Amino acid sequence: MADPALVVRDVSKSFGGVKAIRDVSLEIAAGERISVIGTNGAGKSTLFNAIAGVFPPTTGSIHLFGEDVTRLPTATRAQRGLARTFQTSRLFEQLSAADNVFIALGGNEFRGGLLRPARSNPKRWERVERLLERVGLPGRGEQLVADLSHGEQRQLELAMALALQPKLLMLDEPAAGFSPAERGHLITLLRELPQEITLLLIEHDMDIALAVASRVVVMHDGEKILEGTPAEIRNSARVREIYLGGSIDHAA
Amino acid sequence: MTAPETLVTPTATGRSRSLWARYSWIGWVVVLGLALLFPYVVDRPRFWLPNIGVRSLWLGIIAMSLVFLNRYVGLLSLAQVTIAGISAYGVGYVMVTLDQPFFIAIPVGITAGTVAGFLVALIAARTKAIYFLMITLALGQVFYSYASQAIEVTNARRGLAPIKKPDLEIINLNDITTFYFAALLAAVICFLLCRYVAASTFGMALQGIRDSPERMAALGYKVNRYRIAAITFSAFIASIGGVVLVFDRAQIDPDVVSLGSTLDVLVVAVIGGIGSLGGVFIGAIILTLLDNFAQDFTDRYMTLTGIVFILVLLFAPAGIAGIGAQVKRAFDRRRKNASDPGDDPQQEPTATQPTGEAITKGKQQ
Amino acid sequence: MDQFLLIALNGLTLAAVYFLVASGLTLIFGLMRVITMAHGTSYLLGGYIGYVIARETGNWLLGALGAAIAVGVLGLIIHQVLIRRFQDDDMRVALVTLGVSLIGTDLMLAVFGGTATQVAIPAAFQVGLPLPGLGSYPLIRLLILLVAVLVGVGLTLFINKTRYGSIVRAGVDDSQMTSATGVNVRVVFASIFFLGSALAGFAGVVGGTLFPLLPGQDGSYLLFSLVVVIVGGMGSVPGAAIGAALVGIVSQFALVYAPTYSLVLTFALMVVVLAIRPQGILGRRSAT
Amino acid sequence: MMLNNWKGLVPTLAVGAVVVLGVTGCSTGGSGGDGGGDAGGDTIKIGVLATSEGNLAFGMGEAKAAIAVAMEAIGGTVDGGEIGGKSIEIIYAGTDGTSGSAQTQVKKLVENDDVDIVFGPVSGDEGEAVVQYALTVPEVTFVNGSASPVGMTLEGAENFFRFHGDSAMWMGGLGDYAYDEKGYKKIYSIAEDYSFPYDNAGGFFSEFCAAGGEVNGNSWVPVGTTDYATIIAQIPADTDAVYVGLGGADAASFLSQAVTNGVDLPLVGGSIAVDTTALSGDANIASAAVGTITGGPVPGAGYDNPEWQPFVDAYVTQPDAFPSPSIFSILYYNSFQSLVLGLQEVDGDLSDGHAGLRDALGSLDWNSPTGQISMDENRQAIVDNFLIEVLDEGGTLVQKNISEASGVTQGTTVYDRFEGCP
Repeated sequence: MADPALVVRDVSKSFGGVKAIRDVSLEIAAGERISVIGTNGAGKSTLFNAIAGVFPPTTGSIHLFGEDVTRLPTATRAQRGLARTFQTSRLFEQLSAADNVFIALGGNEFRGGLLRPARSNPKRWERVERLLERVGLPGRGEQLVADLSHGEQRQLELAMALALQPKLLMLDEPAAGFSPAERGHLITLLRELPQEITLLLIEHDMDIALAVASRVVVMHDGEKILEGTPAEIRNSARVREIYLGGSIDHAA
Repeated sequence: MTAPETLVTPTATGRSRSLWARYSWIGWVVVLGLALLFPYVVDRPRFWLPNIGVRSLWLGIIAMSLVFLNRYVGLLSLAQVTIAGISAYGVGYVMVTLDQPFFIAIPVGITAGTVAGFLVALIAARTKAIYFLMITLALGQVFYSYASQAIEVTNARRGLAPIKKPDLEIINLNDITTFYFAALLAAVICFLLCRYVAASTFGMALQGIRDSPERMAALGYKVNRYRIAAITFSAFIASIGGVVLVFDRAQIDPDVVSLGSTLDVLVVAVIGGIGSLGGVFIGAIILTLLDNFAQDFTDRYMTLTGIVFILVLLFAPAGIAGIGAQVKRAFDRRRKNASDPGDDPQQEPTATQPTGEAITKGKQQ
Repeated sequence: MDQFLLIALNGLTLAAVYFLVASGLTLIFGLMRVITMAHGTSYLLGGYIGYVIARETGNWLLGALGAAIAVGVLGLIIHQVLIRRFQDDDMRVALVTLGVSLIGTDLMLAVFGGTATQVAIPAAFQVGLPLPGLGSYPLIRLLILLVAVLVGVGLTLFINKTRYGSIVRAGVDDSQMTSATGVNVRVVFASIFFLGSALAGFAGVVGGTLFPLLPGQDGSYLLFSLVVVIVGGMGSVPGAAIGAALVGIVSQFALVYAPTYSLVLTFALMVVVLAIRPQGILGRRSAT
Repeated sequence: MMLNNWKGLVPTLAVGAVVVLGVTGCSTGGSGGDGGGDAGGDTIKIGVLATSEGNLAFGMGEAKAAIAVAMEAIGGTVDGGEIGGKSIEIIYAGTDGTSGSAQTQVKKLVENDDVDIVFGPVSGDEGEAVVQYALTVPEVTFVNGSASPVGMTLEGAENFFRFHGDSAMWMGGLGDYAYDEKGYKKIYSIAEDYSFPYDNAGGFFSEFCAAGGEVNGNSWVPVGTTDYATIIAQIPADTDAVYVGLGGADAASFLSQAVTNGVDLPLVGGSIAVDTTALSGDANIASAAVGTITGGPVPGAGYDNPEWQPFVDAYVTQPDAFPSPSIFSILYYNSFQSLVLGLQEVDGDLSDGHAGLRDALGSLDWNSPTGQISMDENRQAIVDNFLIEVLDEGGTLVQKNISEASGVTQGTTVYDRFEGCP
């Protein structure tokens, strides 16, 4: 068996004395689909950012496909096959949707030809259109990002993450702000992802988290408190207690 | 999750363009035509060509390098004048101190300016926006105080003179009309170069970095390298401006890199339109005209400049070059309101919205 | 060794003036994340106002107070009229205030002329104070150092101990969070702008007592205060103190050992700090 | 700030260009249409360069006062008059004292306003730029205003005349006086680090050292240095006097800090260390300045040349005049009056490429308010120079004329930064 896609070992992160996460460990096999759930402030995003390389963890280590990436910068992790979306929208707002995906395609590919005119690259633009279609934005490429609806922007996020042809795809609340119909589309899309893509999903929305994942990790107060199959989590009294006491609208 | 009802046109060539984008080349031809005619329609070419024409051109080139950085990288650099000055000092040093011909001096000057820009980039690329502004301002002053003191290299306040314009037998740049055309050629080349780089894959990535460096890193881009490359490129453009400057002034002294000169170029960029590569030349023409004629009607030339500067920032943040678009947007809005009142208000573009659509169209040419 | 001490003390007393100017700048930046490029103009204007009041009344303190209030009010007006509407756009604030400084420079030249003036102080302060090991040292420089220390301690206490200060501190961390707590952020912003400008005006009187006032110093004090806050870390008052001390001491030693390049060396200090610690000595690394 | 627009750019660029061309077209009628500036015409245009912005902004006022004095004496005004049947038109162009601004304005005067004669500029930086420009327009005659770098008249510009001493000549006689009369043997030099003080200090120390004096240290400080406490601490104990080659605010800074730091050494001032403009500020420098000896082209109180007082009387009636003429108004007056004399000699005849006028200017010899002015072969004046001591007379500072050095001629050395004796 190959190396696991991701190994998080005893990772803690403090911000000015406040421990955001404590000794979190996590192992994801290649091709697995994992959801991390938890209430606001549970430390999900901190964990996510530590894995993505936004900041180094205070203690602990992170291995990506067998390689220690704990101290490597974000860009290098991306080149190793890690793609992520952002919680708040950080799209290239002054560009069109197609341009956004075009740029995303360039991160790991097209090393040469940087100085070729961007428009003289029909192959790449074809791939842009295919990706837009795949996430449900066919023909919307010419739209300015600013003119897209919130849901469409999240779809675009996904297209950009997929553009990297990731081995590990990390999605940060991809369904936030989605209508029920869009949620359905998203679940279908995620289920149809090729099997070789490992998926790490951080989600408030239990429906999506449980529908997509093969395994679910529950975080609370900066610690991992539970791990199990969607069915186990659905039936866990502890989870129900946390969620009912927490601030989540979409409690199961 | 597909929507088969829409057929997608896969390449850029199939994209629809606005009328403006399609015919804007005519506008450029007109502008270039006017610039080419300039020497023949003015009554006193010996005044208009150097004082307004050539000076506007090098001010414009330097301001353009500033605008390129601001527009495509999101960095406002106040060291562009310094870089142009370093290039000019390079030319002056080779020609005056080392007594070498211009064809050695010019490449040395441009190289010196570009390398200086690279060093600035190494120091400043990690910072952003407002820090970058302050650091480049301070670095500019480092060089100013160095240039004012280093007798061995810059001849301190006396500066290096005379720097004679090249005489190539067939083309004698001492002829002011010829020199004007040479400067014009340099400006056009710089402009096209900036446009080309902006429209390249590299330029696209720069805009991504400008809008969201975090995402670009997450997409696998080494953000810093791109920033450094872009700053170095803009330094190259500024260095070309410096070469035109030094031959125009025929001497180089610390005044060229003083705070006042830095402000001049900033005023040019802001008045012309800090988002517009071509608009800087309008700003440059306005500044040189003010410089030459404002004192005929006011003693408080700086106050006048400052007021214009602030008014532009308050009411026409895209500069003179953006006023056309601003008016057009307001007009469109009114027309739209008139034609279909109350229809679909959330789709309506607002005046404050960045005209990114126009950018995209612009890049297609 | 005496020489060394003397130069260091000169550096520190010079730093006192730099600190007074830069503290206003760093306060404004700390809360609002904007830089006002008219800060040097506030310094020079304060100096001139203090000079006029002190000349007319013969009272230095009145001059200092009047200058601080006048420049503070002017800063407040500039904030309300020109800055408030886009205070999230740091670049535009920088540019607009640069425009203000262009106008200010020109008008001050028109009013006060190009010759040097100096704020008068009673002759009793124009004496040397015997210091052990150093001989006589100008009393006025020591007093200015004392004033700067008092202002620095006062500001630090104000920010760390008062409720108002805690709002300012919270604003440093997260201005959106501050507004969420129901504090009237606009009033806080406006008052910090007043305070920052008033400090610059006050610094102008102090600086104008030690050194002459004349056109061009607006630019150099803006640059020095920028260097001080960049070196010390933007938004931090203790950082400004450290930055000012470093800049002052480096410039004085450079004046002796490498006079030709003393300005270059002062700025080079900034470059070195940036290369090692881009956020400044006491600055926090911003989240992005 | 990210502001972007493409759509409006092209039309506005086009509009802008049209506007520019329109303006250019209009100016045909305005500035150049009459063609009156030609050598054969009836109008002689004189373009005056003076500082109207920056630290020397008062230069323009002083220039105008000086020119008005000269013109009113021949029935004209500050804006012109008549000489030898030709009408004189005077056009003023303000600079900010920097070389760039001087370049812009001198080109404007020559190329746009079509002047026959350029008069000015004020500062040394400007002067060096104007001389370089003069070399490129041999058909125009240049008369210097108050710019004093040594090198200006050594550049070989046949069309450039200077009717006052250079900055080394301004120290003429002071070195001997300091050594012989004052008995200073060791002098410590504190001077600003740029070309004017090099020449100025060079002029003093070359004479002082030749007389047997010794320089026991130099501090070349950057222009704009405000804090002199540390510099003052460097002065060796066995120093007889301190040479202060500072000007304007730097001089005032130094003097006020000399007071607070308890310097009681006598001072030798450079030409601009204690001139009227520095003393008219309120800096508390009285006690330090007293006893300072200095040299320069401005006579001190008690100067008894009969030409002097009438000039002062005429000067103070001018609008915005200082209580007494500054160095700028004196130099501008002497230079402009020289030009007037030259024009009178040839009856305003500028034919043959100004040949007659240039001969006349080059051989001028007249008794100015500040003594005899004659010319050497480099078109550089041979002048009287003044030695002055600052005295405290009843609480007010008085610059007392102590001696004159007559017939001071220009050397050939352009001084650079030096250590010890130059």
